[in-house]
Amino acid sequence: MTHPSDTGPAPVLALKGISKSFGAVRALRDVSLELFPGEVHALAGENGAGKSTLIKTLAGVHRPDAGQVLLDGAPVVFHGPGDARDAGIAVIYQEPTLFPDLSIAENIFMGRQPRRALRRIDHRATREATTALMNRLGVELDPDRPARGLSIADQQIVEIAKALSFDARVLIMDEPTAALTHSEVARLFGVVRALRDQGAAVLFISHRLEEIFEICRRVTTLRDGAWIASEPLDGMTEDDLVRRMVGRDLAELYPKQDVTPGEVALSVRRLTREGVFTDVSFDVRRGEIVGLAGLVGAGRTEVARAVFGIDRRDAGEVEVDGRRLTNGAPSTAMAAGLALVPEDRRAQGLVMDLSIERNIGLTGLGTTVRAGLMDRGAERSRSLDWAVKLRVKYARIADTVNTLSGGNQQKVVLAKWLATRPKVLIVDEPTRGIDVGTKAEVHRLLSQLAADGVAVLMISSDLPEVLGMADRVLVMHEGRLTAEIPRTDATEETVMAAATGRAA
Amino acid sequence: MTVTAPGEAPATEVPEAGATRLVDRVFKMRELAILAVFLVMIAVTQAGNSAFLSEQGVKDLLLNATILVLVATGQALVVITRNVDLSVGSTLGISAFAAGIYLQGGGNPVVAVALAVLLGIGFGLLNGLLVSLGQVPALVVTLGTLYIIRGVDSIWVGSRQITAADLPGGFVDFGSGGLSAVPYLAMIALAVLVATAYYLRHFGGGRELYALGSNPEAARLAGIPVRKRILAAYTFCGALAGLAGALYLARFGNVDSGTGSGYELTVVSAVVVGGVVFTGGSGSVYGAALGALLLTSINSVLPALGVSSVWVLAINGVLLVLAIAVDRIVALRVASALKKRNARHA
Amino acid sequence: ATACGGTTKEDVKNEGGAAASAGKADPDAATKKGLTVGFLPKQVNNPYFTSADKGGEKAVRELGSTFKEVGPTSATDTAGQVSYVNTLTQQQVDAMAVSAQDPGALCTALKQAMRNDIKVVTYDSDTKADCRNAFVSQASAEDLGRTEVQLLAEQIGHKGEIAILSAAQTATNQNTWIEFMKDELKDPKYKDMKLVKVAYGNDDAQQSFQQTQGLLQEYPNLKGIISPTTVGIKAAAQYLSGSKYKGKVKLTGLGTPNDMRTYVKNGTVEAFELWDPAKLGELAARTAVALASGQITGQEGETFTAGAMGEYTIGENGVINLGKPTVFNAGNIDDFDF
Amino acid sequence: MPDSLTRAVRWDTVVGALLVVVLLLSFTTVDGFGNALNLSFLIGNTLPIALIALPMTLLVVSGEIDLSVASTAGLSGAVMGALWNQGMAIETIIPLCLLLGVVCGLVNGLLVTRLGLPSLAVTIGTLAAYRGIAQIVLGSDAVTDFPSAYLDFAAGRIGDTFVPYAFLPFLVLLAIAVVALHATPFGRSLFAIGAGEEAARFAGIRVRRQKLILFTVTGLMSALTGVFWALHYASARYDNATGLELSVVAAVLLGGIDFDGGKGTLGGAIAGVFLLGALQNVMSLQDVSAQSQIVVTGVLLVLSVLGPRVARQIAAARAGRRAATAPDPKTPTPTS
Ligand SMILES: Nc1ncnc2c1ncn2[C@@H]1O[C@H](COP(=O)(O)OP(=O)(O)OP(=O)(O)O)[C@@H](O)[C@H]1O
Ligand SMILES: Nc1ncnc2c1ncn2[C@@H]1O[C@H](COP(=O)(O)OP(=O)(O)OP(=O)(O)O)[C@@H](O)[C@H]1O
Ligand SMILES: [Mg+2]
Ligand SMILES: [Mg+2]
Repeated sequence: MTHPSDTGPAPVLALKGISKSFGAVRALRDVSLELFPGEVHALAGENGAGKSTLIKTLAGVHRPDAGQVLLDGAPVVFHGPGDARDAGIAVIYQEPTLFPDLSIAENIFMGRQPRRALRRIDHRATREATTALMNRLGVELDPDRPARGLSIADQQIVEIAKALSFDARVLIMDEPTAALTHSEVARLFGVVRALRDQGAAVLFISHRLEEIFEICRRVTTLRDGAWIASEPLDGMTEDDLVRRMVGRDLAELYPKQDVTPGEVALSVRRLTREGVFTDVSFDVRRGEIVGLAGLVGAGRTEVARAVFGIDRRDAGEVEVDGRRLTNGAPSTAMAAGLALVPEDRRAQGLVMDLSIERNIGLTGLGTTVRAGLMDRGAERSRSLDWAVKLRVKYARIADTVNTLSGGNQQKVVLAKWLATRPKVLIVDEPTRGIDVGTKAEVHRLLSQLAADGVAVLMISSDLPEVLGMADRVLVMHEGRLTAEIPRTDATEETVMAAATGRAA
Repeated sequence: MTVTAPGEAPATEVPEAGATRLVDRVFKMRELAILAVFLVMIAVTQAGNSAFLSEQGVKDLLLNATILVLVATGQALVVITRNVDLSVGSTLGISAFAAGIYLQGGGNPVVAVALAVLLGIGFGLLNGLLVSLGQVPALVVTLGTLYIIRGVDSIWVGSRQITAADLPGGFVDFGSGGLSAVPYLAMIALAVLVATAYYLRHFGGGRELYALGSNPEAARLAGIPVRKRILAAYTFCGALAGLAGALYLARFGNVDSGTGSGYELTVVSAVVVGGVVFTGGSGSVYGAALGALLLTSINSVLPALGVSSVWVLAINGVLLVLAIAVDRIVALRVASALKKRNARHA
Repeated sequence: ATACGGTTKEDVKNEGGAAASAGKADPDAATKKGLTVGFLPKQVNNPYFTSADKGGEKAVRELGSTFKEVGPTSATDTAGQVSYVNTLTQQQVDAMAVSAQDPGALCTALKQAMRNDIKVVTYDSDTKADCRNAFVSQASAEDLGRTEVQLLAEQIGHKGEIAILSAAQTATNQNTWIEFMKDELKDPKYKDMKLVKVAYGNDDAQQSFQQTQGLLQEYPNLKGIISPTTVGIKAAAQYLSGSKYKGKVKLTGLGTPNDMRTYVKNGTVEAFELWDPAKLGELAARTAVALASGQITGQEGETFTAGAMGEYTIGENGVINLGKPTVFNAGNIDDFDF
Repeated sequence: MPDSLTRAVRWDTVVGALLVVVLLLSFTTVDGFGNALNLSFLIGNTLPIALIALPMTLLVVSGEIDLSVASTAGLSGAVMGALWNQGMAIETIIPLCLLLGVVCGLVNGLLVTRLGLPSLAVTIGTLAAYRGIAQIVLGSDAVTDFPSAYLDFAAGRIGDTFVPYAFLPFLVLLAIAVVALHATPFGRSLFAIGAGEEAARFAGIRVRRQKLILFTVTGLMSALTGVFWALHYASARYDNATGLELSVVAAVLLGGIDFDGGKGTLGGAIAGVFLLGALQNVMSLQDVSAQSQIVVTGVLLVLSVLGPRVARQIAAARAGRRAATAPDPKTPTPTS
């Protein structure tokens, strides 16, 4: 590997020849990595490449099967996350790890609350420190609000605040931006730069390459758990990086096929849900991909939930192919040909303890039956069929999905719903936490589906994705539809303007 | 959550203050709901029978609640960590007998109580070790130890029994005595209760119990010594069950191999009525204690009102369901309140 | 005739129960040795039954046979008791002495046992008559019921409100006694006494405790309580002795001297009564052996000698009476230890 | 870890094996066990637990629990006795009792699904309530004079075989339950609900409806058990079957049903039920005191959860060692 002698100081934290297996899966094979103070280091790789496993090893969550962790050049063994934390390593894990019943303030300071006399907790100080952190991130979250019910994005923010509160020497972030919109990402990067300039070492994981290029100095690439390269980013192009990750050249990221929209497949009229969104009306036609953009918390997910029938709507109508859907009944929505790929894959998309086969099978309970009994053969082939179609990376179709990497889990969710061959497909953050390669596949899939006459409603906080894929862009702001912009005049500016409620 | 446009100063203070008050109010209400039910019940009874709140009457109310309050407090701690201890009844029984046997041999009451507590701690540790180290479902394990301890108890006790005659007079008098209407036993229970509540609210260890009940995986990642905490919770629960055993002996002056059997359901009911949820992470020991007070009082109220004992059980059950329902409706109100605030923020 | 085509209580009335025991009794038959007699109390670990079964064991030994005791750990585990009857049947004991938790529940199993010519004696509480060969009664229900009322009446000077603290509502013997108490109270000499309530403590210390409290709160000028159950009287005494009612509210009923000694001495209780459980057990054992030896069959009028206890005659429905209960008070209580 | 291993260490199979071993040993070594009469006793006395264990297993798999089953049984028994005393015909009484069970189940189900209350809490409440109502209905009576035709059916056995009459209907019910849980979409959805309720809802599974059905069926079966109990023991009392819920729970747990929901098989549960039944029978025959029997039950329960865990760790360790030498799994290997 190119040893960066130019970076001057010795690495704060280094991995040497790390290997880690889970049962039959070899997540990491002889991986090495060096983190230097005052630099932001990117960790790139496809879904399942081993990024999260690597950082979990750094954080003392996993014990490596082989290899060693060096802190300031001296080998250390972390017996648990506590050890790593005490060594000054702060970690933002890929999946938010909050205590739903505790207040945001407690979530952030759990285990190290400011103390008063007799080691009693100083609640006031805790609250104030939290407010300070929130201001630093430029967000407004009530420190006393319990974490339960926070949107994915809000949860991610709390995680970031938690990591910052350590003033750690090493800050590790596993896809912190996956759930965030541009402006929030900008804020985050501001803070990260400040930390870097104070001499902290930062390890940054993201599937949004532009982010990597924006903030990182060097990048380490993994492929199938093996170390590929560690090198400076300047002089590299996105394509170079992608080639490193995927090992081949990448097809176009937004392969949008032009189609002439057919008749209306999904029609939403004056949909309203007290206190969350109001008077939302729109149509989606066959073959059309409609983007639904907006700031986090705009209510997009809530709209999707209400349309699909997860939440009861207080007012309004939803029609699929002219069939009016009963209020609050997902089963009838499915029967009508509606499918929803939800935002939170762990809680809503997948039953984490069930196998890949069974998870995909769940949406087919009505179809893979013979004489009222399950037709196991049909169930399995249906699941295998789609798992392969979407190139899910797994050891056995009978493995539980919680052994899959984030991105592969997302693919299983997609498989599960595409298997129902829907007429109307609503996808909420379909590519959140998915690597470029897969992203391109998902996009290809979506536009393929559209081409085949499926009506697609795509909720996404990833603006380029919306602009790249959507025929029309709907924009929500504080629970209202504020704009409908045709593909031709949809730009970052127009959309953001409508999303922040400034113009439009 | 919103993104404050650059330049605009984040107006955090206003909503925070408001929110704080709201949340606090609402969460206090969870206990308030039970307290209300309790007070109404007492009032009605007093109206129907003026003798009810006589000095003797009040004393009896408190005495009856004491033992259940203690055990429920311990149980609450365990339930908060998303576990449960079904073996408390057996533990209470066996430690009561141990203390009794010791006193029968002319032992010193203080030592006897200590003995009971130690025995409780022992069994608490056993449960704690099985659950935290063995990492096996608490329900099964403690149901197992419920049987084991009960069995060992009845083999050891056989047909022997401790009667008031075997106990030093001072011990028995202590069991029924008190300062005017406030029994000594109740004071002990209250002290334990307040101390526990304070610890849970104001000490790191206490908060960590809530944390790991709320999300065990996250607790591990936050570097909380999960096993240690769970072990501590069970030990404490066992200790209180042991203490309760000693007090039972003082109170009823009578212990045999059946003492405390079937108690687990009562305790769990008290905790549930008290608004401590079984999915862990929420609820308070005050709630549990109120639940205990409510349950035991029902058993005094109905006879005092002359309700035929045939009805007691049914009314008990219905009240139990009602109490939970009320609590639930309050909880729902909390949720909707939060959602509304959410929307305001958005 | 079946009502609306179904089987009703009426139809069943005519289905007579099969006579318990046939065969001819031979009073002079030799007492068999080497028999196995199984005792099945309502509940093992229960002090009362333990002393009863001890008495039984002593007798069985004397008669040169083998004694064994089995039983459930809970006094309400009828199913458990049934399966113990089955177990004894399987083990081919020669006779069993059973204290039935339920008059009906054990019938099928007991008949099954008798069909495998095992002699069945019930003691302390009976089953339906056709489900056993003989019932050894601790004292005629009548004696008990009436004497307890008399005891209390003397203590409260034949006037004032009284209450009864019983065990489980379903306890057969309790209920028969209570019937006789009510009947006794009809006598004009009790005209100033009023039975205000029957409370049930389910033979559970804590419940009996709270029931007593309830009684006293509900009837502030209650003068006396009768508790015809050892658990109940003990709990009531414990509550009274720790409350302001000590000595003011009289308490009597059925209790064991060892349980009650303190309360008699500290003046909470003047007098109470009980038969000697050991004797009850002994008589049950001797009856069982007599049956197994063919000296009796359980028919009314048959007589047999129960060792030192003297001669007993079988009354109607195969009931054998132990005799009058003993009254315990400060004077004599120290002469007893059970 | 590989399927072979997972299957090898599945606890329900272990329990099944254990049951067989116990039976074989008892046949050969315990006299009085093997004969038809005793076996019929064994089965007869275990049937009530087994009957309730059927719906309870489904309920637990879907992540809920019903502790009021014993009280429901007691209530239906009490009502049966009361109506019988009224002189109503048994043929009308029994359906009424079953209907009552359905109502009891519905009440539990509605409280849980509509108000979203935790089933543990609700059913502890109704446990007291139903038993209390039973006490009000029948008071201190003990009704014993049911028609002998029915008593014989409930207590008797087929000729001199070890098979009680009541065992045959049970087998039918068992078959139905097994199919329902393991071979129908309904059963599949229960596992999904138990393991991830929200995800199940997002997959269009009608969670509340399924749960309501389960609670209702549980009520029905409990009532049936109550009727059977009253006839089997020829005694209808308000306190019939008291404490049965713990025995059921214990047996089901022993059978390897995970109370967090989403795991377990009916085979395991029923094996657990009869394992406990057989052990108690044998121990009684061997003059093991009731107290010691309690201890044994407890130890078994603890082992039932420690056992599989230890096995799993061993398995994982082995798999780990194998992986070290295994070729790295490239993208899909859809053959397993
Ligand atoms: N707990 C686990 N048990 C079994 N296998 C696991 C476990 N955690 C991860 N794996 C496997 O290890 C490999 C690497 O997973 P990891 O989460 O590190 O990938 P990743 O690079 O973080 O992917 P993504 O970008 O989607 O988050 C994957 O094949 C995954 O299936
Ligand atoms: N599962 C949930 N429970 C409670 N409140 C939620 C939940 N999800 C989101 N919210 C809140 O409801 C409001 C709308 O959130 P929602 O997720 O619909 O917005 P969104 O535009 O979809 O944002 P995101 O990009 O996170 O999906 C926000 O205030 C959010 O905090
Ligand atoms: Mg990852
Ligand atoms: Mg969303």
